[in-house]
Amino acid sequence: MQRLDLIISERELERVLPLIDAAQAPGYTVMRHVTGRGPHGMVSESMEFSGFGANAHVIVFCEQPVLEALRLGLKPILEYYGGVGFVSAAEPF
Amino acid sequence: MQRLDLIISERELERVLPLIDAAQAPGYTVMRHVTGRGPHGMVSESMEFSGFGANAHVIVFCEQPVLEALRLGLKPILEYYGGVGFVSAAEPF
Amino acid sequence: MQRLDLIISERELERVLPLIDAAQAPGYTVMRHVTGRGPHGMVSESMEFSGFGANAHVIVFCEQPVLEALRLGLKPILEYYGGVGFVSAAEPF
Amino acid sequence: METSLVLQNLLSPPVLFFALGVISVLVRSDLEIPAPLPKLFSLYLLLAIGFRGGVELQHSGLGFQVLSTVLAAMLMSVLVPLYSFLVLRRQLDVFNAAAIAATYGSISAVTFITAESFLDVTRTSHDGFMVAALALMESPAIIVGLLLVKLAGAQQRPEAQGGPSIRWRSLLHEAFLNSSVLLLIGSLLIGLMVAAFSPQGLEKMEPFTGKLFYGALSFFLLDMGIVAAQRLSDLRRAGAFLIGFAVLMPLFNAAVGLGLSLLLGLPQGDALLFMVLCASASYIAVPAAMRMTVPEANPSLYISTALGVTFPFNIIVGIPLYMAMLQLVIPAG
Amino acid sequence: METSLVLQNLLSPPVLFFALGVISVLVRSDLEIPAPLPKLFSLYLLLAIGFRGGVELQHSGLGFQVLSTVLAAMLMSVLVPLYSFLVLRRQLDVFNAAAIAATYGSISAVTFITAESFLDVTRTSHDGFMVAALALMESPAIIVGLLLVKLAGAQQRPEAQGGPSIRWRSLLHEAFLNSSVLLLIGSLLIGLMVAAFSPQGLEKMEPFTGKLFYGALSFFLLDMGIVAAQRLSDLRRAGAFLIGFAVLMPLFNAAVGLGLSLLLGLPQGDALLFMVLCASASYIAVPAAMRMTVPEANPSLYISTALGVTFPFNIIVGIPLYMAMLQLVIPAG
Amino acid sequence: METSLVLQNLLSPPVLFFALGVISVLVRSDLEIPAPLPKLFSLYLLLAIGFRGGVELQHSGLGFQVLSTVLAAMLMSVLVPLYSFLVLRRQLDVFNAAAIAATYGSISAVTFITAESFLDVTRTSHDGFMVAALALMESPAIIVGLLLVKLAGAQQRPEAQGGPSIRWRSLLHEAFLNSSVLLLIGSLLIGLMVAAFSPQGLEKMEPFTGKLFYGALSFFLLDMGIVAAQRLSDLRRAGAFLIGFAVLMPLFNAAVGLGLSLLLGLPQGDALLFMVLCASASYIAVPAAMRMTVPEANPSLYISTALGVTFPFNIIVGIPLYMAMLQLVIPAG
Ligand SMILES: Nc1ncnc2c1ncn2[C@@H]1O[C@H](COP(=O)(O)O)[C@@H](O)[C@H]1O
Ligand SMILES: Nc1ncnc2c1ncn2[C@@H]1O[C@H](COP(=O)(O)O)[C@@H](O)[C@H]1O
Ligand SMILES: Nc1ncnc2c1ncn2[C@@H]1O[C@H](COP(=O)(O)O)[C@@H](O)[C@H]1O
Ligand code: NA
Ligand code: NA
Ligand code: NA
Repeated sequence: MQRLDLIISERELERVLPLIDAAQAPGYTVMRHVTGRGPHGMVSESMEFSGFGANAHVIVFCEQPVLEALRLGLKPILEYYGGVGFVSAAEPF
Repeated sequence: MQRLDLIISERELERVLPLIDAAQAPGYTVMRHVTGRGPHGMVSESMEFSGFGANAHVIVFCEQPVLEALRLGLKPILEYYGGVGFVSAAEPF
Repeated sequence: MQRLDLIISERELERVLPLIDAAQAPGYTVMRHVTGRGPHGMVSESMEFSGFGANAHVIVFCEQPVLEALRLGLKPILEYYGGVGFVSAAEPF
Repeated sequence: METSLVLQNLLSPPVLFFALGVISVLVRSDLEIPAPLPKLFSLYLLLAIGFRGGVELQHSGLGFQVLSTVLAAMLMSVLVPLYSFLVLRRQLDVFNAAAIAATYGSISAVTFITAESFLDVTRTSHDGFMVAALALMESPAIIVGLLLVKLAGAQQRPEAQGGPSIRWRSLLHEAFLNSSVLLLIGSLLIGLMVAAFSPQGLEKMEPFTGKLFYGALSFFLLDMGIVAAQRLSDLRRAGAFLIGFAVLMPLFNAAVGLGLSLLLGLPQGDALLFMVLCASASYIAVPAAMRMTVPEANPSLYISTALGVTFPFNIIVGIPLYMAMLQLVIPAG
Repeated sequence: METSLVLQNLLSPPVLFFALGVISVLVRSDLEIPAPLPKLFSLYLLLAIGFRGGVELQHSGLGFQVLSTVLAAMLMSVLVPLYSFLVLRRQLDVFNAAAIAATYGSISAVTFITAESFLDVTRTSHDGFMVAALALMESPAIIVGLLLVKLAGAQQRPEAQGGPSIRWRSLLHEAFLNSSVLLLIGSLLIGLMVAAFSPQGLEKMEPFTGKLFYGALSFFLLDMGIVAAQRLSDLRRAGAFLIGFAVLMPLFNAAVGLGLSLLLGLPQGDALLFMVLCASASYIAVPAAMRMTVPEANPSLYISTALGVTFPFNIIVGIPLYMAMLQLVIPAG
Repeated sequence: METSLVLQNLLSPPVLFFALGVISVLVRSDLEIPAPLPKLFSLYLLLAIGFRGGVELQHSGLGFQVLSTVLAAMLMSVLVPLYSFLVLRRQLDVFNAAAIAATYGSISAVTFITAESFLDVTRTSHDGFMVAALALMESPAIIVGLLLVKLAGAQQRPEAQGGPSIRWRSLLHEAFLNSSVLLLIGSLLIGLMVAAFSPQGLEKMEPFTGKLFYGALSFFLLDMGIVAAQRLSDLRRAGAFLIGFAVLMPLFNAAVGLGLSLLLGLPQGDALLFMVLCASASYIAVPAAMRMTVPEANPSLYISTALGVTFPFNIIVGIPLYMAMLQLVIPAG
């Protein structure tokens, strides 16, 4: 089984979550109000009152085929809007 | 060393944390106000003003024997109330 | 590639983040308002209105050499102020 | 007469902000009131309504009418789940039927508060002890809900099946000491004591619990509109039977409430509040308790009916409708 | 005259709390107003300013001056991005130039509110329809910003390049239904309706939307001070050209606004608000829209100029300066 | 006399809501005020108390009594940690003794505010400059706490031991520029300036900083009750010595404060505030500073004594007790 960690802007959540559903992931978990720094610069909580939003951390535990489907759907979004994804191995508890 | 990620309803936290203590885990970390979708449907932040609560993400870094003890204690709760758990390998920093 | 999970007090964030920058990590993600229990006792959200603060969960995805640099910089802080770090393997998505 | 009541209600700030919240979801705007801000308003409203109710209760005292009204309200919170269960069992399994039944036996504090504001705006007087009735209707409904599961669902739910068995202690705890009951009753007692012994304290609370109240309610209803509208998509899955139930059962309960109000000899304002208590359904304390004690039930069913249908129905149509009914049978105070 | 205006502005609570926020960042204090509390205040301010504007609009009615002023404001929100773009292109690429241009075509609600408070404190009357102008200046600027990218940046941005192509529907949606436009216009319409039909409702909203307003603005400006000061370090990277732009362009826009105010025959108070609308730059709705539709642009450039330079400039220097200019040409109301 | 004071205090909304918070923890209710809502109230209270203090200070001016009282307060914040340290060393190591000592040298703003509200309700006048004393007692206690560690704990704490050495700059920074000191002093100066130069601004702040204050304090104390009660379980580990210290030391400090008040010739209201400043212990600024500069100390010891024992003791018993003592020696103003 695989674990996918996505860190994207909160603004893109409403595009990303339907894609996760479409890839038939068994579920996902979202943490909002996340901040950080990445290749596209700093994201701080202080701009959250604006519509600009902070980051969201999305975790998906899924099998390899779903991961491939996710990659297909999400890559263009990460490339266009920024955001990163990392994969590690995991097992059901 | 092992890393356990639990995602459960905030409402069950007060049952789950004592079990983690009882399994003699060296520690745990809790993130609340987490949302997501799983086999039991959608959990959104918008119901958080109700007593219904959002999800909580609990992370436990521990050795294998503790993990076994955790599995014993937590499985019935996950099965009864819903919630998921995943295990991956980790090392102390 | 490696994944580092740090859990420290929010108060130490302003010391830790510059060290992550200094170790030339490609980025980091911060989740605040995190609670938990560790070797130094319990940290609960209820003291957050004080300057005492809750915990922060910092995630860094980086290559091994950066991890070594991070270890050098962060170990003294974790030892002096408390806080824990764990490493696991990860791949870019 | 009725049209003017409907209009007066429709054009009040709380209802209009509720509509704005609904619209923002329908047009897919990104308007949101992030957690835990809604919790701030819901805690504030419970605290203020409790406090104000306590103050008024201290002024009116604990007479026969107070006691009989409160008892009648508690009776309704036992009866409503029983007959609702019978209706719901025609289409649903024991667990879902019991959970929804409990939901309708209990109350919605925000519906009550909106009705109070409606009375204030139409300058109809009402009594503080109705808040006590509000506070005492949550617990019985929760207990009846679980008794229904215990009795009717015994064979479907072998205790040995693995799940941690529900102990009565934790159920009673959930029924009587959940945060909304505690805050409501606590604030009511505080209001009572402060009104009796600390007139200056009372006066200094007024801007917070009194003046601010209506605006805060309006703001909160903006969020309720968003939340209710987000539930609409669940309704498709719930189906026509449940949607019908969520409109007709409140009407029926309001009618029973009207009958009881006449028996109790309640004045117009109190009778409206009594009807609203009977007609409203809980989307806070009861769902939380049901999720814990009847996890077999599907939360989206009982939350969506209470919050997505019955709540808007009562806020928009119910309150002026009940008032119009009342004006036919009880003369203005 | 001018010195006293500057002092009167500098010594008002909102500006002083803004300064306190800036100072706390400069001395590296750990003062912070954690999310989502700033959102609470920003939602509240939009709701209250919209509601109050609606109430006043109901009293004044929709005459020729209202319509012509609102139209002129919308015209400015189209023109300002166009000439700003020409200036910015001398140093910046198409994407950044278009995003910053759109930012300056739009408005800052908090600057507007601070100007209103300034007028209230100096007892200068002003009209509710200016809030309508405020609400209607965001959308055109967003659309012009993206048109500039489409036209001037066509070759640099092959649609086929991989990114999900921006559809017009989603752009118009973002322009007209983003949360701040929706909340502002929604509250304005609610204020209008309540003022027309529910005088008691209006009265009961007053403590929330009226009395509390000034203090809440002051508290929010404490946070704005913190946020603006945190942006200062970005400015070094932005360079002298952008900093100069962020001070001179508002001055120029205010001058154009002054001219239009004279043409429109606006009284002193409304003219100040009109100038402030022209001079201010958006750091909420437009950045959010630009991030979505022009991700090639660097957000730290358009947010830092609007929030780190133009906003403080307008709050501290601009408002009294524009008022002093006005006093030379328009007699007090 | 004393019974009536105790009752008047016990039956005031802030104390009753504090009790409700404690009860909710004792009965294991799920009532909670989620972060960052308590922060909102604590920021608001500091801002409002500072602002109001500044306004009153502007009216009274900076005379000899102001200066001598503020100096005496600062003296107490140096002396209290010194003699507390001697007492605490009988049972505790240097680090814990120093951290707890610093805690008791500093103040609790909420205790001060509750005492002020008590005076308002009992219609006893008091002066704005006491807020200045409040603001200036935090920093010295923090510095003395660390000096004690440096001097008495030198051998136990070899600088070379690995930890990043504490630099004096960062300590002074923490002592003088921590968020609560900065917000308090900043708001005090703003209140002073606004009162002097902007009477309209002052009037418009009143609903926010004045009217709302008492209710917001009551709401906040509900949370303080929850937090304090959650600390009770830590106390068992702290043991009888520390619990005794947490009750007796405030009594002793209050007595010293009473003596100094007589020397300073303070009127009744100011003397009560002075006693409360001496008797209260910090659970915000000092713990934060101690955690940073004396990480060897166990936070649950110094937070639990200050928050779990001394704070409730002062709020419930202390304030009326000190007032009763005062009434014996200082005639009503
Ligand atoms: N190497 C990394 N480790 C952890 N988080 C990262 C890393 N790179 C980027 N992020 C997170 O991803 C967010 C979006 O990245 P980006 O928009 O590509 O700059 C950043 O704000 C960080 O929160
Ligand atoms: N495959 C998954 N990946 C990530 N999170 C999940 C997954 N499945 C479930 N979850 C999370 O676990 C929560 C509880 O799941 P459940 O109650 O079993 O539906 C969901 O609301 C999700 O937040
Ligand atoms: N074994 C563990 N697993 C998960 N989180 C931990 C663990 N140990 C410590 N933590 C987290 O790290 C924080 C700081 O730990 P400490 O200050 O060392 O007690 C704790 O409050 C926990 O949130
Ligand atoms: Na009911
Ligand atoms: Na503009
Ligand atoms: Na003290």
